[in-house]
Amino acid sequence: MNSLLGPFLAVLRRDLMLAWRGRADVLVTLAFFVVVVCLFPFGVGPETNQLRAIAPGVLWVAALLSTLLSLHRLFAQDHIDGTLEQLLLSPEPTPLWVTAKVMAHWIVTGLPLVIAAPGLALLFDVEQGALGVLTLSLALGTPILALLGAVGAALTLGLRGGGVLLALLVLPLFVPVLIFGAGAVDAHLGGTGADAHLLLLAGGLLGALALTPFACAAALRIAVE
Amino acid sequence: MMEWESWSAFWDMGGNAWFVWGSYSITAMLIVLELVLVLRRRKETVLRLLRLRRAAPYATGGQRMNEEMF
Amino acid sequence: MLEANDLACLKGDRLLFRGLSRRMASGEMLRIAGPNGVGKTSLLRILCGLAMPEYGNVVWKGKDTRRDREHFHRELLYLGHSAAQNDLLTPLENLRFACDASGDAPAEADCVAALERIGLGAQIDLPARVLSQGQRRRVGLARLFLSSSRPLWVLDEPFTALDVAAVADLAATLSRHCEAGGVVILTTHQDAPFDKPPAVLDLAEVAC
Amino acid sequence: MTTDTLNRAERSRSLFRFAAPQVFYPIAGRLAPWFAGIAAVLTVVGLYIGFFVAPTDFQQGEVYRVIFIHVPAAWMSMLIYLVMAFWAAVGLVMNTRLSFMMSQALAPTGAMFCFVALWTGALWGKPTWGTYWVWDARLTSQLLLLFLYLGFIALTRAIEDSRRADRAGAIIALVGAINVPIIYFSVQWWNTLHQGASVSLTKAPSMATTMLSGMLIMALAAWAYTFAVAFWRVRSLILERERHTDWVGAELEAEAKRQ
Repeated sequence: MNSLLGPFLAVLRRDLMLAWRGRADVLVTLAFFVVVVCLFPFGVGPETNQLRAIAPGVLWVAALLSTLLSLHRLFAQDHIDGTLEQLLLSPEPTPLWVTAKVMAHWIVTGLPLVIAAPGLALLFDVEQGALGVLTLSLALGTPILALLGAVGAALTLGLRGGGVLLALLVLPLFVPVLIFGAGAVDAHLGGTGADAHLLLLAGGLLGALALTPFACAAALRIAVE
Repeated sequence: MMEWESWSAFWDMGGNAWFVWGSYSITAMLIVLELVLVLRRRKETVLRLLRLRRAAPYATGGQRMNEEMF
Repeated sequence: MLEANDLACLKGDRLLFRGLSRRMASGEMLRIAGPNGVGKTSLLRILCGLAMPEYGNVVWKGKDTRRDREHFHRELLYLGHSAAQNDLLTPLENLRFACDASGDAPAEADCVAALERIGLGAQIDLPARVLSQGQRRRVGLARLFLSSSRPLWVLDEPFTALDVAAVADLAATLSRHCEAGGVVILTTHQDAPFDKPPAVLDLAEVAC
Repeated sequence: MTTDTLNRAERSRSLFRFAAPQVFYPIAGRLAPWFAGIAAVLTVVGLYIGFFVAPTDFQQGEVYRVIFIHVPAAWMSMLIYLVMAFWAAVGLVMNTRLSFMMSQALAPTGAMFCFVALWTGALWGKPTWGTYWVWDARLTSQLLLLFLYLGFIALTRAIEDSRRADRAGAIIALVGAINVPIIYFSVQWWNTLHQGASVSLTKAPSMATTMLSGMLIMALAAWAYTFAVAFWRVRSLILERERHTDWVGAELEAEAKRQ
């Protein structure tokens, strides 16, 4: 057990440390999220009821786009400097450290969004009771986005125009997460309760955790060949 | 002509000519386009590979192809 | 110990080599020679299992390496062209990570000792981005001192950007590894001062 | 298993890998025109039934006649994606290059049918529901399916190394295939919750048998067409991929003499 956990923790610790040393990159993702969210009122007008109605969707779409923005960084540096080759030669199972990398990536790019979301929701006059549901839906949903996106990032590793391609590949896959994530808040506000949505998101997260690291590992092996 | 009183009635499609013929014409155009592309691609592939081969004839059993040709 | 059976490698449009077979016994050192672009690095990557051969297979201790990947990679150390150093980390952090991720987990003191031995004692706490190319490569080579338990070493141009003393020291380390029963496969452009010159596989002769 | 038997197994598999495209190339060449002919005949018969035998629909009038291309195109677009994912999986498991080529040969046709289904659906929707587009579960999933097709095609074209392109494409095809039902289910859920679209598309109008037979014949025509086009396309792919082999050389010379 210890031997399995060792590489997992090594990758997790290293990636978090790297994120800490390159803080500026991380803050860009968060700033992008905040800016996108704040742009919407200028587009649709300052009418409070309307803003309240679109708030969950706006926050979710912005979170999705911010995730997309940071995805290409997931493996790029390791691919360039040869670390990826060394990791692939590790005797430990590849999906294991892939999960560690995605987890570190989410802690760095996803978690700040989750934390910032309730504050931004207040700008849209979202009812206080719905803030918890919104935060929870983001906390469950953004890791799924990171896991699915990691597969796309691995597939487009080192390609010219990889960023646009990555978006084309993963956006259709993101749609269900968006539906259940934004839907959770709507359901809560509509009175039907968000339990079903949140449970489906949790199920999706478990499914993604179980499947995507394998797809990602296969994609990485192909990419370095 | 069991269903239609006249050709003009046929082309009119009960006032829905744009919707019906719009669908059929785009479909036909796409199919023709795809066929043209597929057949042209084959011709191009054959010509291009022939040119490559003539530029650097292979010895029997030889499997080398140089990058400089591209 | 290591068998390459009838390997063929296709790179883009070019068949680099085919019908390449070679058996290596314990204690053997093999130098892959040949001009640039003949497929030296490709061959090393195939032997390591990073790339798939177009044809043929690699067998380690009687087992196909692709079927028994984990066992094979536990016994392999590959140092490639790129030094696998992250710019934001120090040599010590890079080295420790490389060892931890590959499941070696040496003690910190051993890592420090290895870095001092390769001549990086003074740079141990500097971020890798201020190091020279040679110094970066040496951080990678420090793993050799920590991986003597891995019998198979595959090294791509290990002598590049090293000074004379470091080259001699590295050559001695490689020879010792072979004497202890290990297997070393390497590519190099320069003549390294080995006591016993290694066997040579000239890829230009196998190339199509 | 001893090393020897392992090697032999490996070798026979590799030989198969080399031989398969060479065997399939002439077969595909011989079959494709037949399928094209069948497709043409079936289309003529299907359209004749569709336009001259099938009666006017008492609810929708003449506009329903779009069904004879709309439904077959929608069926084919979904079916082709599944077949594509199937070949991708076969390629990954068995390591057969022909499977990858087959999945890549199918993709553009699948995308074409997907677009046709969307286009005809929109044109059919306007007179029936009064709008070109509703965010209905079927339409929305069809749109996302088109994106999945485009992603697959873009990815396989963007990678220059054919082996990497094959495998990367296969992975995204499989990931997409797993996601298609999830997407459909989630979109349906979303749609029923929002109740925005007042039209229900789920009620299929009871169809006259002539309508049904016309539609089925058109579906068969679409099948035959897909076979023909995919075979023609895969032939080009095989030539391209196998250009360093001797048999392709002989084939090219023969082709040159014919022209």
